[in-house]
Amino acid sequence: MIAESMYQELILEHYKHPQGRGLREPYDAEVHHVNPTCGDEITMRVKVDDGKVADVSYDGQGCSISQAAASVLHELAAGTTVEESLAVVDEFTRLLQGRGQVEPDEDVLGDAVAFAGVAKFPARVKCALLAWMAYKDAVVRSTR
Amino acid sequence: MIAESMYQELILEHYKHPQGRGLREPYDAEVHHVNPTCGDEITMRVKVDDGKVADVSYDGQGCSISQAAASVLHELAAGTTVEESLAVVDEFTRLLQGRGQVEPDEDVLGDAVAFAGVAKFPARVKCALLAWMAYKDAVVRSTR
Amino acid sequence: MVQESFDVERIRKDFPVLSRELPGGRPLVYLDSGNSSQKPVQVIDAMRDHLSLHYSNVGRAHHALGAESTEAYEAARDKVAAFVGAPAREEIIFTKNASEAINLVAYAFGNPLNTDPRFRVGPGDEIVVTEMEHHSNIVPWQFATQRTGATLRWFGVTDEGRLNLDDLDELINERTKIVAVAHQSNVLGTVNPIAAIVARARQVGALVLVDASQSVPHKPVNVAELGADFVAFTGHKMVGPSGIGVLWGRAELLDAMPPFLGGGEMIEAVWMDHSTFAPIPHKFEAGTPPIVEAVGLAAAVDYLTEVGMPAIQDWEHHLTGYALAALSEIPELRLIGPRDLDSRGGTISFTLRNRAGDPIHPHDVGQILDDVFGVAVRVGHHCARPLHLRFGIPATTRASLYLYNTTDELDALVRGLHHVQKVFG
Amino acid sequence: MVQESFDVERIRKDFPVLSRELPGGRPLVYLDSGNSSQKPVQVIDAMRDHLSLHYSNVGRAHHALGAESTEAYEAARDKVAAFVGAPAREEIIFTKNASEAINLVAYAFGNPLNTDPRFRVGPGDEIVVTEMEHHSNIVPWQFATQRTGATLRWFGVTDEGRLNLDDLDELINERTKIVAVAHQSNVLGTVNPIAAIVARARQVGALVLVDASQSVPHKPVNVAELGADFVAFTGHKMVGPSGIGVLWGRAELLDAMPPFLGGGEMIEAVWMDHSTFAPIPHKFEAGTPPIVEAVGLAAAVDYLTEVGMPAIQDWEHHLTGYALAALSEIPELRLIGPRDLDSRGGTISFTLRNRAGDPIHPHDVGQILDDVFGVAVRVGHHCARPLHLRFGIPATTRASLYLYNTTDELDALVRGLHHVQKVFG
Ligand SMILES: Cc1ncc(COP(=O)(O)O)c(C=O)c1O
Ligand SMILES: Cc1ncc(COP(=O)(O)O)c(C=O)c1O
Repeated sequence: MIAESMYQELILEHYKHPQGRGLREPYDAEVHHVNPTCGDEITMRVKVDDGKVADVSYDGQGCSISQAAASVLHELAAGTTVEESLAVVDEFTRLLQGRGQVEPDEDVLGDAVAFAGVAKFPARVKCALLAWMAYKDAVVRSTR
Repeated sequence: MIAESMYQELILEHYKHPQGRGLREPYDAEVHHVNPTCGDEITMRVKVDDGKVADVSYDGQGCSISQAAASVLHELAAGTTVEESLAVVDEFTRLLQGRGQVEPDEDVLGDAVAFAGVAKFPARVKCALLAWMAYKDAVVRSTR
Repeated sequence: MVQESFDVERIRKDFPVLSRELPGGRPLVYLDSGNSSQKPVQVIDAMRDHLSLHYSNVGRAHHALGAESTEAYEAARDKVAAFVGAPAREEIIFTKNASEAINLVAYAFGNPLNTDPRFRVGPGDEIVVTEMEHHSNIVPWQFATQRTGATLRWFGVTDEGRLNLDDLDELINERTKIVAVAHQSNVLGTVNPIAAIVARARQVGALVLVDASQSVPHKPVNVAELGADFVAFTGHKMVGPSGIGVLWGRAELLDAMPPFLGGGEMIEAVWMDHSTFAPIPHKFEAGTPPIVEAVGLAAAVDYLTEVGMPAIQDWEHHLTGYALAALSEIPELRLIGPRDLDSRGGTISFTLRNRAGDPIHPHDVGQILDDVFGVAVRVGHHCARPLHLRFGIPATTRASLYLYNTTDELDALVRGLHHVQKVFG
Repeated sequence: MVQESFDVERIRKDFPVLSRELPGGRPLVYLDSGNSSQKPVQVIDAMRDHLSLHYSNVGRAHHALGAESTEAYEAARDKVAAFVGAPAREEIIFTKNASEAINLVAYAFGNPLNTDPRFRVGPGDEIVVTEMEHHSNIVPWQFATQRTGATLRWFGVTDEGRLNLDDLDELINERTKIVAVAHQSNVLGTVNPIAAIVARARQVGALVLVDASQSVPHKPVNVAELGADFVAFTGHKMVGPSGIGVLWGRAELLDAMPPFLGGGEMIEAVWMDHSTFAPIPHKFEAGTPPIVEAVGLAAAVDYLTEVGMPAIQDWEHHLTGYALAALSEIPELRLIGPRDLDSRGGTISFTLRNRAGDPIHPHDVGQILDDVFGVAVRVGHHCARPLHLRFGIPATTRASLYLYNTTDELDALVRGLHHVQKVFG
């Protein structure tokens, strides 16, 4: 059943042991995003140095999908270039908005591929995207 | 096929040879009714003497159903009492508005029973009722 | 006891989806009927039969198929009228759903085309709703007040999930134009005291609209006895198809109201510069109506009548009692809504924590129930966000029952919740 | 010639009703598709299958059935978007019929909730329609002008049944807010020159709504190429079910418009005293949408695409030419609409006299055709009363063709008309 499930082990793992959680200094930009339909919230900070993502720190509340998505984002983005990380965000967005019809590019997505099952549940797509949209927003502000 | 048909011989007969058609004097009340959805029109005059319908005269234009209905009405109403004729009008209305589900009282309706098939076609019900409603209206005015 | 003679297994056979296996070999445990109900084969076949052999447009057609289709469509009106005890068949208006039915009434208020004082609204006038309404019975009234400058007011909800009627006489007053209230809450299960509200509204000359979307499917509802002016409900929650809703209204009021949607079939005569309108119900049914949906709804009404609405109510009462007892054994479960069975239907909403006392998000509850057990519940705010704000929670998990549910399914729900607590332990 | 490769007999087998015998052993000759079309088994089965095994509410549900139903519903949007060449899927709004689609746009004008200048309307402003519109594209605009004090103006129709564009530059002017015009007349068959109207509207900054109810079912229509701002059409005329219509609109305009119906699913967040709204398309889809109807419409679009819209157009062109030629042999028949095949579809309206020259009422024509020959035509004003007034006639008889019709059926029509002349001779 777990194969059919939206809850890949990896998602639960990230939910229970979130990576990089907590708001840290220094940061270039901080944003606060809310999903009004379900009350999920996230505060996200980004520190960019020389085109590289020096830190992604966050705090928030919500379902396991939204929390795990933030943790996976931290893992994938921190340490890469801004450009690389935005490519991952784009591919993640494409996957999630594809209503289960999009073949994900595993090379680009890495662990984030585990969210493929979420794409079939429109009501959950926003949960998965919350942190990622906040990140994109924060990056844009920090490089402005 | 004619058995299935709305066009009982009798209806066609009345349409081709309308009884009592033409506006006559004297009269107590004259009314003009229009069916705006299909343009059928009728002018109807009623003469009442001592509770008896002395004359029903009419002129108009429209489909065979509306014309035949006026002719049948003339036959049934002229010469009876106002009360009797209104009972026939009521029964005719009940039949026509019954959407084909009403068992007509042949004793009351006489020839007007031929219109039973019309009741299944809501768009035609108004055609059949036009003259009869005009008659009712005229009688009410003439006895006022 | 009535429920012992209720042959739920026979009923389940009528609903094809209930025999379905979900991917991964999960059985389906459908506890989301408050969202939308499943359909019996009687409804599905009636629609298929109509589409296959009797379909054509209605009213305007003068041919054999037109007569058959019109007869079926208007017979559906008769059946619905009889089902809810409408004094006259013309008082049944077919809409696309309950939301349209409520909007139809709301748009009459402050409509520049309106000529009746009861629908004349402006600053100083008030419209009253409640904090437990579905968005479909809030937003149309927000629009109406925004259009007209009137004030929106509302009844609060007690901690137990009942309407707080303490302010009844103040909230419904001489300035009140209409009170719009749910017959049964789609979150709490609470059945509201319509009679008390109607009585007060009558004193001050306010109209009353009852949103019966969650009551008509589940128990005998008689609009005449209810005493309101308008009653709205929806086909898809009462084993009927999507695409059709119902507005019942007093003929005299419907006659007095301005038309809403303009178009074919709602007119008497049209000139380029003005029009006159058909009598009710057609005045409010612009364009081609939901024909095959009405046929499906008629079959649904026949089905429910055949099983018997009192029997359905009893069975759901039985199930609800069973569910409330079973759920009360989970100490980390907090019921949102009345614990007792009085004036309460089979809609059961709750929040859940794990054994350690950390909240588990309803999204996660619902998804694990579905993923692992095939238990379909609804999670979120159930289109009643203000009610959730009132209880200080963003979302709940909701199990909503119907005639085809069983105590075994409720056991599955409870097992599932224990598992959820383990996964997120 | 394309029509020779068009296998109409194979197509007819897909439509169960076409093999039906009417009471009295009459075959069915269905020439009323302009009113509503028949449905192929592919559409009927898709709906039955969905209702039997995959149904639940959409969007809000987080379980397996919810996912399946949502996927099917949103896939229908994709299919309809592709079918009419919509630049973005969000631009497809599902309504209950074409009438609601047009009302949705009309209610944006002069709406107190509106903030966009393009929808701000008052005295001195003008709304333009045409004399050949269906009531559904007249009455909503009458309401809009009555609500706002704006002026309704209209294009006339020539004796031949074409739009009179002589006044184009005067009728569409700086005061014009919107022009609402049929792509193809449901009485005359005339196809209107949308490009010329759009070009003029662009010059003065007016919006354009095209009522494509009678074109989308019958030929390839690409909304981007059409160049209008809004396009409305309806499922039941394009081999789909009743209960669903479509509004296409430019995303930028739909975004700018105020919401119309309020309720579940069209909101972003709701508080008791105000709400925020979902992005399009959901902003305009309040309440439970026509779910199984969208599934049926998707199957209809697949069906039409499979047969091929260009092939359907060619076949109807062929049939129309045949019918016009055959009917012209009846000297007492007066065609209302273009005699030539240029810019004309398969909708053929006429009046008839007997050999003695006395008019035969269309009601009688239609009824005898049906009673004796099983030929289903529509009679009356076809929801276009002003057009009939323009021609000085209360009603016409209308034969409207579709992909499943044959020249044999047109022969039956002509035979029937001869018989009508005899009966009322
Ligand atoms: C040209 C035209 N516009 C609008 C409509 C209205 O469509 P509906 O009845 O689906 O609302 C029709 C058909 O009835 C039509 O032919
Ligand atoms: C109480 C209540 N009112 C209104 C509605 C709206 O019904 P519909 O979605 O059919 O418009 C619902 C269900 O969604 C409901 O539960």
